[in-house]
Amino acid sequence: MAKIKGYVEVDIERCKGCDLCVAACPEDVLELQPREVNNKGYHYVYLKNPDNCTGCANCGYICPDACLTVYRKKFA
Amino acid sequence: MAKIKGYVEVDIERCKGCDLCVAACPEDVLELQPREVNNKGYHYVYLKNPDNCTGCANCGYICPDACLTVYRKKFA
Amino acid sequence: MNENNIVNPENIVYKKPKLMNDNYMHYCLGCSHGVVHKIIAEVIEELGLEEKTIGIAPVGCAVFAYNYIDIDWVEAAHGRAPAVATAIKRLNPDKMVFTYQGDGDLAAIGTAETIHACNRGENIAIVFINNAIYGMTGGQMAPTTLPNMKTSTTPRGRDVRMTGNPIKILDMLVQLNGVCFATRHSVHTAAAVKKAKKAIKHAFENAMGGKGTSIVEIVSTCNAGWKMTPVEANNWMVENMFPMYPLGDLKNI
Amino acid sequence: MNENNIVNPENIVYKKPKLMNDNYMHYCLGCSHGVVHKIIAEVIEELGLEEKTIGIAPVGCAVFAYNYIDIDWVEAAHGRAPAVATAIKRLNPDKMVFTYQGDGDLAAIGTAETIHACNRGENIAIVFINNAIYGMTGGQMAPTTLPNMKTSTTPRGRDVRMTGNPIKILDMLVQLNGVCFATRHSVHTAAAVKKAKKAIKHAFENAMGGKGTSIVEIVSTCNAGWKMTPVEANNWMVENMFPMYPLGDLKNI
Amino acid sequence: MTHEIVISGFGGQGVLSMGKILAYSGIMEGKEVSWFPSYGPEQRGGTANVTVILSDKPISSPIVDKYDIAVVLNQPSLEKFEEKVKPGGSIIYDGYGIHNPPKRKDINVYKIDAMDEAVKMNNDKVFNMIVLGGLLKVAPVAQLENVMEGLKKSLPERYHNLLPMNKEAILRGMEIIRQENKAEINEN
Amino acid sequence: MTHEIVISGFGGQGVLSMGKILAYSGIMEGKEVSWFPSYGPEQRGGTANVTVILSDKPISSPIVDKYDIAVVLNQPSLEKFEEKVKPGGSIIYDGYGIHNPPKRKDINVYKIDAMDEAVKMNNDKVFNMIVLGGLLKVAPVAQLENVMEGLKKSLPERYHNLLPMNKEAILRGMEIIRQENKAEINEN
Amino acid sequence: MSEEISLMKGNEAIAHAAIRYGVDGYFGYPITPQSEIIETLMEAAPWETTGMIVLQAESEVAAINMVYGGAASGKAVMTTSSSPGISLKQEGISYLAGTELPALIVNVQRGGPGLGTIQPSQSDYFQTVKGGGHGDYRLITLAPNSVQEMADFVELGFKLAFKYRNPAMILTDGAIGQMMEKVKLPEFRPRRTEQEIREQCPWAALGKTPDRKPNIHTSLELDPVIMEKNNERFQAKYREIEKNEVRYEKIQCEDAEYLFVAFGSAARICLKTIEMAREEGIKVGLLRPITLWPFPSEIIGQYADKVKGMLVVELNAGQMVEDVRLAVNGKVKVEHYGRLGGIVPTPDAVLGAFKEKVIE
Amino acid sequence: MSEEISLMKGNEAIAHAAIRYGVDGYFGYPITPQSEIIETLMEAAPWETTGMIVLQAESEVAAINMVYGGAASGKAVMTTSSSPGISLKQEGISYLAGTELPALIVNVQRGGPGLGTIQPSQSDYFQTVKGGGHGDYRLITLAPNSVQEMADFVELGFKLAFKYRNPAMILTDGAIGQMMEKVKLPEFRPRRTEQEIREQCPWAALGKTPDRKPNIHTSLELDPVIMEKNNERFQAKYREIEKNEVRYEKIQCEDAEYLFVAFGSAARICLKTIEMAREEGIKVGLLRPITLWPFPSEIIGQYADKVKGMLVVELNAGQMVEDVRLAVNGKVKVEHYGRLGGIVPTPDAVLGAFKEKVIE
Ligand SMILES: Cc1ncc(C[n+]2csc(CCOP(=O)(O)OP(=O)(O)O)c2C)c(N)n1
Ligand SMILES: Cc1ncc(C[n+]2csc(CCOP(=O)(O)OP(=O)(O)O)c2C)c(N)n1
Ligand code: SF4
Ligand code: SF4
Ligand code: SF4
Ligand code: SF4
Ligand code: SF4
Ligand code: SF4
Ligand SMILES: [Mg+2]
Ligand SMILES: [Mg+2]
Repeated sequence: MAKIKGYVEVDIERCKGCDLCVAACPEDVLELQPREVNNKGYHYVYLKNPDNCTGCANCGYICPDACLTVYRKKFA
Repeated sequence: MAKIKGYVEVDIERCKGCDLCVAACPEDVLELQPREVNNKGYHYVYLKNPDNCTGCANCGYICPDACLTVYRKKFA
Repeated sequence: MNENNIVNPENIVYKKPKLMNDNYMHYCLGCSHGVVHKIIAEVIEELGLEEKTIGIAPVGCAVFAYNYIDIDWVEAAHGRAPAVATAIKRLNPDKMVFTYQGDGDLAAIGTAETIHACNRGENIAIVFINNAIYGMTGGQMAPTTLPNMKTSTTPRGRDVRMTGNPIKILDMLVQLNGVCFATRHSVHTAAAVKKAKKAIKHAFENAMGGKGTSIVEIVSTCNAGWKMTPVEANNWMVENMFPMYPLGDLKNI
Repeated sequence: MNENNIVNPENIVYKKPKLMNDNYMHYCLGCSHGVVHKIIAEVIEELGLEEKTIGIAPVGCAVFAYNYIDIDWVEAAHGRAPAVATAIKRLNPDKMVFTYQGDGDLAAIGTAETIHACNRGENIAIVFINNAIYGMTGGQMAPTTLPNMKTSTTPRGRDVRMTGNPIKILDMLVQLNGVCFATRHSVHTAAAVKKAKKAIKHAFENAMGGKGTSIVEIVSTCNAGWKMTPVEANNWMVENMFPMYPLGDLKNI
Repeated sequence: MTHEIVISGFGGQGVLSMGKILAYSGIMEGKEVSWFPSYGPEQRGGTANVTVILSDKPISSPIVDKYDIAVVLNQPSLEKFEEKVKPGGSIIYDGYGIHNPPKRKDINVYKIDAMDEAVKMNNDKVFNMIVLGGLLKVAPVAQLENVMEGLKKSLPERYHNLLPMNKEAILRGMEIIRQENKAEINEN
Repeated sequence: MTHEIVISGFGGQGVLSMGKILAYSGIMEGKEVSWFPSYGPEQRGGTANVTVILSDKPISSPIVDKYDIAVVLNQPSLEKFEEKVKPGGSIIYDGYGIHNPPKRKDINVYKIDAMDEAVKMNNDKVFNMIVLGGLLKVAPVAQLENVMEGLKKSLPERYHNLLPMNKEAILRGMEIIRQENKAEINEN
Repeated sequence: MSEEISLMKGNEAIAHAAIRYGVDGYFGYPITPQSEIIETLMEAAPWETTGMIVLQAESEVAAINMVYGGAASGKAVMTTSSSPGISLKQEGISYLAGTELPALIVNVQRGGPGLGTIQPSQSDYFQTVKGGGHGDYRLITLAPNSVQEMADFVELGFKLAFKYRNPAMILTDGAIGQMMEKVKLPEFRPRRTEQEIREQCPWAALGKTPDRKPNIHTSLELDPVIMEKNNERFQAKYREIEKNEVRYEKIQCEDAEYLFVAFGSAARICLKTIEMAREEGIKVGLLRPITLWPFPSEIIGQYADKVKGMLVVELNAGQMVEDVRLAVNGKVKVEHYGRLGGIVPTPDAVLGAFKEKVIE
Repeated sequence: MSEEISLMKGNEAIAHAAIRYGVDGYFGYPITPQSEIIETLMEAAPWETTGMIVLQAESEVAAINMVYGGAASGKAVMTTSSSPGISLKQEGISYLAGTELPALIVNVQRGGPGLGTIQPSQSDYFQTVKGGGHGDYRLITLAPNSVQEMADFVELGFKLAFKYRNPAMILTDGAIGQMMEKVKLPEFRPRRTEQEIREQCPWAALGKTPDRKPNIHTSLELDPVIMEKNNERFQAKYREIEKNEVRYEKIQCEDAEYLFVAFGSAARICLKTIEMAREEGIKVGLLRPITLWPFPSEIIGQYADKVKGMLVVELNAGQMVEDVRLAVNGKVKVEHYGRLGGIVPTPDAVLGAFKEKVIE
């Protein structure tokens, strides 16, 4: 059976840690950095469970700051 | 049979000769002075057929310049 | 029969309202404004509101309304009468505050003030003279000018593709909760005058009763702007204006 | 599995739109404005209108929209974007002209300009961000603020008896013949974003096609003004804003 | 030579267009001209007036308050302008519109029964042309051919068929105007 | 004696209210005070700062561009204000917010790990009080009791139960602040 | 410490002072840097205590016309805004002046032109004192330079406005509006009753009683002869105000060889500059106009005979300097130092400019 | 008689000149005494010939913002109004200046303040030249004194507006607007094509082409340092305009012992007064500023050394007289004669005032 896998690249310096992508991800892939902040002082997002990502791009659509590039590939 | 008669007093200097009362009178009582004008230069209204007047006050209601005082009396 | 039998104060069935003074009105011959002035004077008198009424005159032909009805008046900037009335009424809630506005005043430059006063449900009455033209400034197109109607700024008739369709502002205002009463009348016959008077009376009562904003549109003529005789103008209004602005209540709660 | 297999341009299913530049956006974290900006950038690109589009930025949080999407822009005075757009479109009928306006801008100070541009049926698109508050100036009441909603000028909640009910401006605008398309959307889920995009695309197509005025309301959050986290704000919006401003087409001809 | 003329009457009497024809006539005559109306809110009724200046030299002020000639077509106009005629100047009035004629002795007074004449001609519209004829008789500021040229200029093309009738009215006006008083000037 | 102090950090770090408490403390101490914020559009994020002046004399200009003390809580603030500290003046920075510490040698540099301490105290909200404590240690512009009075004044009644916790944080700040550099002034 | 002293922003001080003075109505539209005024009022909810009405209008245009209405009914009413919003009010302000109605307008200036910046500026001086609206009219203009004066001038503004039946403006800026200082608020004063208003303002449109003619408020007059009379009455009133109401502050002027002329926040900065200059032995004083109109021309004219030069310091490109030059009438050099677009000059920058431009 | 000479009102001349000059758009709202402008345009229907757009806006505020939009797209656009309507445009005018957009605004002044009167006045001088809107900006201001100049200044106004990217105003009044005189209209000139606009106005917002950055028109700048730079750029431009564009007319000034200074309709009246004065042997000349800003200060300053006194005649309470006094800087007596509220003084009244005030 073909398997679909996804991945998300985060533009850390654009990210404001708004948590919207985290809430929107159906696969619990994302999380805000609990301690680390970017140069603007925001706890940016990172992939806590990258393997869960299906590349559905929900996160990308709702990110207000266009920080996310979403990849998706079908593996045979 | 009781007979209803009316009469209309015209405030000549207020009258602008707009003809609205003339048109509104159901009894053909009123007419504009064909030649005479008041101090403002208007051909004011007068009672051409005063005997026809029923005092219905149509003329009074629609006169924009409040020139008309309408009287009405029932005669035994 | 001697006329002296009739001409006697006790036989008077119609006369110039008491609150209307003797000043000669500046309006053109046959202008609807005068009729509405009479009605307002009568209603204030009948409701006993002479000492409680503050009228807001617009910029438009009716700017001089204050010269004819002996109450307190405030002349508002063009279009701003509803804002002026808002403040007076809020600051003096026991007074009867009404605006008297033309279609240019109310539905062009004053659109925002009209809509927001109505939306807030200010306890005021708005008497709205819709003569489909800017009378005072020489007959330019108003927001309510009919399609193909000639005015000095639409000399070949209003082209709705260029200037839009006539705005039926009452239809918009009735949607606002703040509006308790919206109705359309005319003053071209004695019967119409009596109905219009009832409406204005109701509006003034609402204003005193704190029921919200009432708006009484009077579909009117401007024979000077329309370039007709007053009698022609009335006929033209019945034929052309009434289909676009049908008379009757739009809202009454 | 190696991520490098996936991270390859050909596998991209979502990314920052090309027309959106790298400038860091000034918006608060989680603000709906950013999402709508992305949509607009994508639509212009997809319709191939980069060289034909002139955007009108409002006064409001989106005043800096011009910093983020690489098209020609004109920043309008508060509330006047529809007037600005009117002239640009009339003088340049082959261009795609849209305004981007907040609720304060469009439905308070700009009420008259909005209504009259719509009434004239200007061939423009209006993107209307209704976040029920004045974001930019620190969260004051907007015309669209919900009853009992707390803002910095209604610290105990909007008292509709004092300030009126929220204005549903779209419901008023659909009555105007000049409006060809009026619809309400949101951008709080991926599905919603996709629908909103379709609507904006349709609006821009209408503007090019000379069909009249299109207005796309985006029911939005202003988490800063609402004093919530962005996630809370989305939930609050669904629960409270949607009942007042139901999503969907109001007019589409 | 400069003529400072005021024409005044009721709104509907064609005062402004008479002034315009006069001014156009002046142009045809090669003169400098100015035309300055009273203007007000649009309502009908009330009095309108226009100041027309015709001169061989550039006109300095288009607004003056003494006139060489006043043409007055109703009572209020007479009351307003009688005192503003320069001593030795002229006043022309219409007999129908004015019941109490001018009283000044130091000006020339002319009467023209233009309204009656217009009624006779069965044409209200030529009233102001009759008056114009009278004015041109009193002050021949332009030759008739130039007046006719001016009239042509100031009328839209579609009304050019009315030119002969207007000419007739002007000629009629020239005929019927009558002097009532000759200015007595006391030079002391 | 006049103290011209600037406090600067991210929007959410409580910079303005810290300045307000400081100003109120000054009032309680009987001083003249002024408080002048940076202000901008409401969006969150970005840097906020406030200038607080405490003085024995009436304050002339509430706006200055050289400071006796700069309290900087993030990197952009340090970059903006380091150069604006008067020679011999002081800078106080938070170790968490600032990765590249001040470089000037002619000023006193203090470090306070207020963010870490707030985490330890399990209470983000007291971060700015810890910093205030540090500031008061460095520049004892008001006595603790007056600071507490000032705090009380600037907090709405309903938060007065938090006063003890804030006091603790201020005391903690006084303890943990550490001097990193002593100004070398070359008087030449 | 007296309990009465509080620490607050200039904007907040205006709001509290308005409530305490017994203002009847506030009508405004938010704009930075003055939205705290309406916010403070809404928080204080004076309609529950003094009965003061506070209404967020749909626009600045609506707000000024609400003020116009309220004023016509004899009430003490006010609006506040900042530069672009004040521009929108110009028609309304001209109406207030033309109808001779008292009202208080506050302009917390920001830098322009256009949308400009939200930082402080004094570039609406001309607009305020020369007539931003149409027609020959004057606004009584007060220029506070501290939070205390922000509070105090609410009362002063209304007093003058009612005394002369003329709109008054508090012309301030973002710096004074946003900064906090100690302030002693005025005592509470009850709002006037309708009876009191009818007595004190017999012109108020409050409903015509049988004992008087209708009160009609209008600025329209089509007869130019009457209209000229109206205007002459206004001008006579303005001359009267110029005679009676000039206010200014002199600081270290006794021995001054040079004079700064500055108002509002610029004057605060000059205060410090004077300190610095005096430390260097330069004898300089500050003449601070408190009323910008009526302008303290006479006293400035007198100093023109005494000092060697003047520097006018403004947060603009040179506006009040014209009034200073008109007062000086060529008698002494008058130079200008201004910063633009929201920049507030530092005291040393002013000192530098002073040395360069005025001291040869 | 050349066919080209027509007799028309000043208002009509503006409309016809606009069409002939190739103006792209007119946006206006009716108001007396200038409604003939839009009426003449609507009658001429230039959209069928030159392609010029003529739109009756819903208000003056909408109209000026339409002008702002049209100007931003590089088009030659204009609006016209009269005093109260011009007050409403002040925010928009400030935006035009702050965004450096060319546009033509016509104010056919009437008497104020407030609704005032519809008769002629010059009482918006201050509003126009000092800044009726907020912020430090200037309007290039042309003051026609004849119907011919009404026509001619349309072109001049647009030329200057585009040359300096700055709004220009024709400041005239009801007298010039309503009176008819002979006028020679300019030749027809085709409207610029989009290509021409893109070349001549590379800043025009007409859609971003790949060869350039986005054209962004905004007056907003939150960084005061940049905002100050913007303002300094404006000020430098204003100095440039002051250097290059001063226009005035000297009439019988060569041997003048006294000088009238007057513009527009007041200057016309002074012309006649001069005739009368010269007949009495009084040597008086007229300096007529044609540009009110930039103001002909230099030449007036020069005459201050030559004449014994000046009389500034205005249809207002004394506005331009301040600029004359600033130019004269105390060197000679400068008096003012003004009439208010729509009254136009007669030449003998001016002569009387001159004798009383200026000749001792
Ligand atoms: C700000 C402003 N704009 C324009 C005008 C000119 N003006 C006076 S009345 C009027 C329109 C009048 O039309 P309407 O409101 O329909 O009243 P009507 O005269 O038809 O009764 C206009 C445009 C003005 N006085 N003030
Ligand atoms: C004439 C004018 N009035 C007021 C303001 C201040 N102001 C700026 S944005 C704004 C309201 C913004 O609210 P909205 O339009 O809803 O946009 P949002 O920020 O919520 O997106 C106001 C009142 C201004 N800049 N200009
Ligand atoms: S692409 Fe889908 S699954 Fe992957 S992180 Fe984004 S929302 Fe989660
Ligand atoms: S939605 Fe965007 S900005 Fe928000 S946390 Fe996710 S990546 Fe960051
Ligand atoms: S009262 Fe009736 S019948 Fe008599 S004149 Fe009037 S309308 Fe005619
Ligand atoms: S309706 Fe009135 S004004 Fe008109 S003609 Fe009759 S009486 Fe005269
Ligand atoms: S112009 Fe029209 S509205 Fe005005 S008075 Fe004349 S008829 Fe009435
Ligand atoms: S204030 Fe509100 S609307 Fe503005 S950027 Fe922040 S969240 Fe968005
Ligand atoms: Mg009308
Ligand atoms: Mg909003």
